[in-house]
Amino acid sequence: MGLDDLYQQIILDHYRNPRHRGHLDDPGMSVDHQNPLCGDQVHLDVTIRDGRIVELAHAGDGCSISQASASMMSEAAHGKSIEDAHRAIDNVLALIHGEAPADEDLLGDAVALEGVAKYPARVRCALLGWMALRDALPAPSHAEKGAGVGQQ
Amino acid sequence: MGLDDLYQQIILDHYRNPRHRGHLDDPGMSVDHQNPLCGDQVHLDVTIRDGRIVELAHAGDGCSISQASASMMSEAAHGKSIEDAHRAIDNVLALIHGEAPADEDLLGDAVALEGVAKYPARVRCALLGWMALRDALPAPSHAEKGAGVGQQ
Amino acid sequence: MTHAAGIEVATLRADFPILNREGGRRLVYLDSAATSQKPWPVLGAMENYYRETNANVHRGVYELAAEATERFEAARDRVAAFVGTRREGLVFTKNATEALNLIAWAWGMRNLAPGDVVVTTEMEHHSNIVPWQIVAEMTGARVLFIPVDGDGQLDLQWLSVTLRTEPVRVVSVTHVSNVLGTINPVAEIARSAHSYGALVVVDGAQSVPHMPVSLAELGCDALVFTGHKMLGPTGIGVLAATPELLDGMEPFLGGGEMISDVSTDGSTWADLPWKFEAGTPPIAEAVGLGAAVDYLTMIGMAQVREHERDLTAYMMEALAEVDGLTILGPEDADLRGCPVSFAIPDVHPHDVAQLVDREGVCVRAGHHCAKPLMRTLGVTATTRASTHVYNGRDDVDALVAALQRARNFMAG
Amino acid sequence: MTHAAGIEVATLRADFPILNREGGRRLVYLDSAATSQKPWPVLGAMENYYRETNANVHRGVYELAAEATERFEAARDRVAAFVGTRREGLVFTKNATEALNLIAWAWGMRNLAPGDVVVTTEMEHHSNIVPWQIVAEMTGARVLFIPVDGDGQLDLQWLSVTLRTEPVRVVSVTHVSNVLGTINPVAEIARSAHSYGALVVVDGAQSVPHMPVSLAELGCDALVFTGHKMLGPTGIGVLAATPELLDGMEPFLGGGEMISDVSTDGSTWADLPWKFEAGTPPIAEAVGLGAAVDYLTMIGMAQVREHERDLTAYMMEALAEVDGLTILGPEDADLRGCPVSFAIPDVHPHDVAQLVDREGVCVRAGHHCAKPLMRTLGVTATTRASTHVYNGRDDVDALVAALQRARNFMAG
Ligand SMILES: Cc1ncc(COP(=O)(O)O)c(C=O)c1O
Ligand SMILES: Cc1ncc(COP(=O)(O)O)c(C=O)c1O
Repeated sequence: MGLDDLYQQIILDHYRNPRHRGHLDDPGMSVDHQNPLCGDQVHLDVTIRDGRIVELAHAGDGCSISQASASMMSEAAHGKSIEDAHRAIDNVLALIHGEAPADEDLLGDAVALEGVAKYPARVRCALLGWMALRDALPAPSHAEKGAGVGQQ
Repeated sequence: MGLDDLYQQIILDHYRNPRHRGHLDDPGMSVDHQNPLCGDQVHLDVTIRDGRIVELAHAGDGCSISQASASMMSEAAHGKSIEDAHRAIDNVLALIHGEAPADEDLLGDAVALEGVAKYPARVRCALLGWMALRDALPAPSHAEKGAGVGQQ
Repeated sequence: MTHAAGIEVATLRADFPILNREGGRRLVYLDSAATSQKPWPVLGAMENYYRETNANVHRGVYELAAEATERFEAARDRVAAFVGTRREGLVFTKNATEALNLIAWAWGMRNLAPGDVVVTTEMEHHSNIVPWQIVAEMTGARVLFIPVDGDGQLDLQWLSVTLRTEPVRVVSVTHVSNVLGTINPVAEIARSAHSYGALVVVDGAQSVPHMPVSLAELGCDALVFTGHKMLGPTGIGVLAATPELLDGMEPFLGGGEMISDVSTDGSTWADLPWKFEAGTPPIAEAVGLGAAVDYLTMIGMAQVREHERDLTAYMMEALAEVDGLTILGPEDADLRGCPVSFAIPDVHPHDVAQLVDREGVCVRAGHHCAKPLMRTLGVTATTRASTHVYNGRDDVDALVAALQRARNFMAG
Repeated sequence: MTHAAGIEVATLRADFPILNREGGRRLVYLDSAATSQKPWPVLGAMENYYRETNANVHRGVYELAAEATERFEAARDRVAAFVGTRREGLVFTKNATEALNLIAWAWGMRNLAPGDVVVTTEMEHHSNIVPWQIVAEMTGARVLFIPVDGDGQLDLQWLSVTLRTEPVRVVSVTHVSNVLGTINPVAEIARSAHSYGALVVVDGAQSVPHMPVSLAELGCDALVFTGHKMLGPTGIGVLAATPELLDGMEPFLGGGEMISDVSTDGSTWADLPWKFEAGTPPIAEAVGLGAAVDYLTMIGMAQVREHERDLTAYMMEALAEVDGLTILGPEDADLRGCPVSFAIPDVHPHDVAQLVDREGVCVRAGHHCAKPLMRTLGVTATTRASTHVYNGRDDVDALVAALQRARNFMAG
């Protein structure tokens, strides 16, 4: 099939059975992201308490890759500290651009996004949910960011 | 040499010894023509009496072809009726575009302009003086023009 | 190669190097509405130009420059004849988009007043919307959109009311929709718009490559199109316009070639069409476009239209076999150009395009630079298949088979 | 092919098909300031693009479209690196002229107020004069010209007085004069203009093809150049600019590719550099320009400059042998680019160009799109010889011999 690395079973599974899909009643933060090239959309609600993502939900419209990726992002981010969430985002970015291996502890099912690297036209689809998350989070503090880099 | 049809002796002669060169003291009509592509200029003074070109003079600045052509035009036009002058202009136009043979009675030395047809970049140079003449003359009357065509 | 009895696809296909690439699968290229492929006579004409007569045009005395100028201007004459006009009315631009901007900026900036109305349509390509929006913003004019109904047709009733009640200065409309395929009644629109004194601009980007089109017969003031969609190269487009319109317009881009005289006090302009061509023109590209026009003329534009109409009818029938698939736009192939947009339930267009690509089938997925239309249709994207002379029924069959498999794959 | 010890002209020349045409005389091409010839790697890259990966860029999901996009954007990166900038600051246009118009229209129409001053120079190409005149006419701004002195140098004293006493908003100046050959001190001009808050635009059409040029080192806000003069194809030019300038500017041409969203209420723009690229870009031409930049980089721009400086010095010496011939512009080859304009008493430039052409020597005669400079110099035309990497001393020798014969022929 040749496309198996893109349409892996785990991606199709997240597409067909999205996790954390829906809206939060009273989210701490909401963001909307769009891919101007294709019109894919993700709406993301996030609630943070004590520096940790305690609840999140995504909705939107788009291709299997963008919607599955948002689902995998939600699963990975749920319960994470802000710093770890930023680390996960950085790892996905590097992974999708073929610049670093996946950190399974951070990404969970999202390690499957590795296959996107070979399909430049789909990179933006795959990143849509993750970029929405980055926008929804407070920036990592400088000290923490430094520490994070040191740890890798 | 290959260029001999362009730089014929008669053309070089008109270039080196231009006829009717100068200005009229009290011209009936003066026109200035320029070739925007190359900057060649012709100034033409014409005096018409009883439907006939009784005096004319040209001045200007340009290449051998434009200046020789203005000289040959002046020689050919001098003494001609307005209608014959228009006929000469039409004949030169056709000649230079390779569409008709030269009428030696009308054109005199200007039959040598035939060689320009092969050098499209020089067509405008060669026509400069003739276009100035056309501008300086009253338009041929309709009846006369019809007759002129009929005569050819 | 005879085409008396219609187009022989196999013979034509042999002329297109990309459709005969060595190794790998056959390319089933169904994205000609985005850009067409190029036959070797077009590639050869450009290559030959660069190898034999390359020089800058219009100002050179030497033979090479005279030859280059002649090839460039001869190409202009052939393209002009192709759309029923003459040299004076044929301006080369870099693409259709620049041609539309030329009118919007050069005419619009000097003729639109606050409150004036520019009418375009909900089915336009962004290239026929955004230039008007930009110029409207600067002049205080307004842009209004002819609505599109459920059958993918323009609401001409809306247009007559608007012409009667609003100060409409321009009506700029696409000849063929790049999404719905609709062929718009532009001659009729031109007649009514002209009776209210409005300027009429037709976007022929999707019509000129596929059917006989004549500026004179359409009766519009300007017709734009683009080389790369008509078997020609990238980097060249055309504004074909009446000499009256062009004569009355100040130039747009200023620079070399378009002047008669330049002094520190001001400048005067060259004759038509050069007044609108600033700087070194796309010379090799014009030569290529001239060759493309020759190639299409050799086939015959009536034959091209006939062939593509038949193929579109065949495609629409074949697509209807795919479970649940719906086609957007007019149902009758007689009323449409080549673009065929469709939707498959529960399979996003991106996934459709990606999945059929693995079988060597190229179709486009997305908003097709027509976001206002997408909003009207209530979708974010469609899948679009579009043909040209090199496509045959085998391409359609390959598409339909691949679509079936894609559908099954995503259904799991 | 090694170039460690300078350029091996014979080796390079073999790369240029037009210089190796079969039959007939050798082509002595000395008109590269008008347009350059193209080496086969450039022609081959474009041909290969059309034969292997032609598709429209940026929006296609299928592999072919992804490949086309990758080749197009990779070309952009290489061209950006070539002039010391990055992708965000590198906008493809159709030629240098469009790039200058882009700044004049998009920046000028929104930033120039009545009475404001645009400074350019008496030695500019029309492409750096007319756009400013057009926009000045519409905005009420004025265009002033830095005078050129008898040595072909800009009067910088005039510039400092003008900057001090007039509301100068833009200084737009050529890097190398296409007539006089003068290399202008643009870094110095940029510094003083910036200290008065003026925008600085550099026309690099005659410098970028011939010497190392870096946007950052010049310190200007924008640098324009054109593909066809730097061994690349026609149909493509470049605006290289600081992201700050581009970020602060509204778009110029509107249409496909340059938008983020379009609705009937208005539109938002794409990221840099795409915000300034409307419609299908010159894709094959960008690929060709990328190959041209690779070719020049392989030789090394310092070597190119070195070679052409030497050749210009040789040419100036050799021309001085022709009876009565006078050379315009700076006497020292260190202070000049490639264009060498000259006059021969009693032989008009048109006749010079025509007569040397019969010996296969191509030089340009005319106003070189610099009529204001012609007025300053008190001539209507000059003859100009200009070189590129493929020229050697044999070309200069052929020119000088042909000039001698032309002179004798006209003297009779
Ligand atoms: C100094 C200068 N600027 C601008 C241009 C215009 O370049 P283009 O005609 O490719 O736009 C030229 C070339 O003709 C030039 O020599
Ligand atoms: C209807 C229509 N108009 C205009 C354009 C713009 O053409 P170009 O991108 O060549 O300027 C297109 C193609 O994309 C089109 O389909």
